[in-house]
Amino acid sequence: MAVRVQQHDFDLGAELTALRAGRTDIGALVSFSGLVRDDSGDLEALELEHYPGMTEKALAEIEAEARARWDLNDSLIIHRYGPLKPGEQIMMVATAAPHRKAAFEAADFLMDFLKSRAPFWKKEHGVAGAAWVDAKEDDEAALKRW
Amino acid sequence: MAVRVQQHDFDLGAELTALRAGRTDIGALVSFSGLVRDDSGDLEALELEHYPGMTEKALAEIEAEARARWDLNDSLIIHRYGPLKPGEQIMMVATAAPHRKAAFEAADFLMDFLKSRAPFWKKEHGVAGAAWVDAKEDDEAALKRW
Amino acid sequence: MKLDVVYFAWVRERIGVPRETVETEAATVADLVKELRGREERYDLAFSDVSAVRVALDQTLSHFDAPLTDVREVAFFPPMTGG
Amino acid sequence: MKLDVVYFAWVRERIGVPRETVETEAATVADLVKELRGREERYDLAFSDVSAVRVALDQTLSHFDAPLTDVREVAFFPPMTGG
Repeated sequence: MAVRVQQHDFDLGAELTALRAGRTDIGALVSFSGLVRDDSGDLEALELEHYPGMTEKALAEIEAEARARWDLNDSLIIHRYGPLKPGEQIMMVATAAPHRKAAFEAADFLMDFLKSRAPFWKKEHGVAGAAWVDAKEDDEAALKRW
Repeated sequence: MAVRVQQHDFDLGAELTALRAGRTDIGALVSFSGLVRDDSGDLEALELEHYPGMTEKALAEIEAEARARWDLNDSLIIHRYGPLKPGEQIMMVATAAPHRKAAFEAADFLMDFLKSRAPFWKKEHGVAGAAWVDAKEDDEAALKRW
Repeated sequence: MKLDVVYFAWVRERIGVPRETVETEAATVADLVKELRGREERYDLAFSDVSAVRVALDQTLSHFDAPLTDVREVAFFPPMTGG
Repeated sequence: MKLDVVYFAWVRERIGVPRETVETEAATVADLVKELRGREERYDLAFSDVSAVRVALDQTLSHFDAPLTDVREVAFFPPMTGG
């Protein structure tokens, strides 16, 4: 169970290997990673601003809630901030559980709450200027699933 | 889009890195990996038998179905056979999509169908003898979700 | 006609071979199963509860009522437990 | 009382500073917002549509009716867009 907020990149494979290292009680390991997407080719950078202090607190609360709701062996949330290039990793969550359903649901839950409850804001810097990314109504609605 | 059926282990991190390498059109990357679980400490090996020929065909069909249903950038299924030790990786699926929901749902779908439609059978070899793993009724019921 | 018949998991173990060629005039999978059960006790045992056995024809999942016309390979196995 | 007030994303850009100390007797968040809007146009602009602004009190999400009793840090920002 860990939360990391950092500017530098992370090694998804190494993190997933570390989660299961030396254990035989995990049956299912799910990971989600979010990447900087640029369909149009117009994006120069995605800037991530966050609220130091509250970010770590909010992520730890979301993770604790997932751990309370599902039978998990372990979990991990890493979220980056600062300017990111197209194709770069923005964040990851991973959930390890004895059973598949718990691992999938908990990862999905972490993502839903992280999107709308962790204090990050994205700004797109493109060839035509910069603009803050709007929150999606869907994202807020998604919380009602849980 | 690829399916691999193999006896040797795979490098989850390297596979996930390869899926997104050089691309900027992926927003979400989901992976599931199944591990040999041994809570009791009684398991010596999990033996996976499969139906060569039909396995590859069934997995390719399941993957094609996922690609038809969701907007995916790419996907990958790797499933091992042969004797595996507790803690070892049994299989993985990965889905890359522009959006989170598609990546999550497609990975969940792949797992549901793979469990009940890909010709693999598990036999547990323990200190007290060997036994074939029974299919779960839940697994068959899970297909009705889709 | 000549059919390749293959068995997996405990079906294979009960029958004792992974694969054999069967000379049969069975019209359907069910007919073939009936014919095999009449041959030897090991087949009778393996197919004693067909609700626990699945069948594939030429590597595609099928069912016991399916005709064997033009089929080359029949596979019998328990419900799958991959993943 | 003295409050640390912090701003993020476009709220920060409109107000022009990331953080400031505010001397106020406001009882609630809404009172504080009203007071700030009366001070200068940049605040009035930033808070012109409060439905687009979220508030956290001492790093916990809150709401505009919440009292400021014992609060040390108030944060204003748009809906979050992490992940």
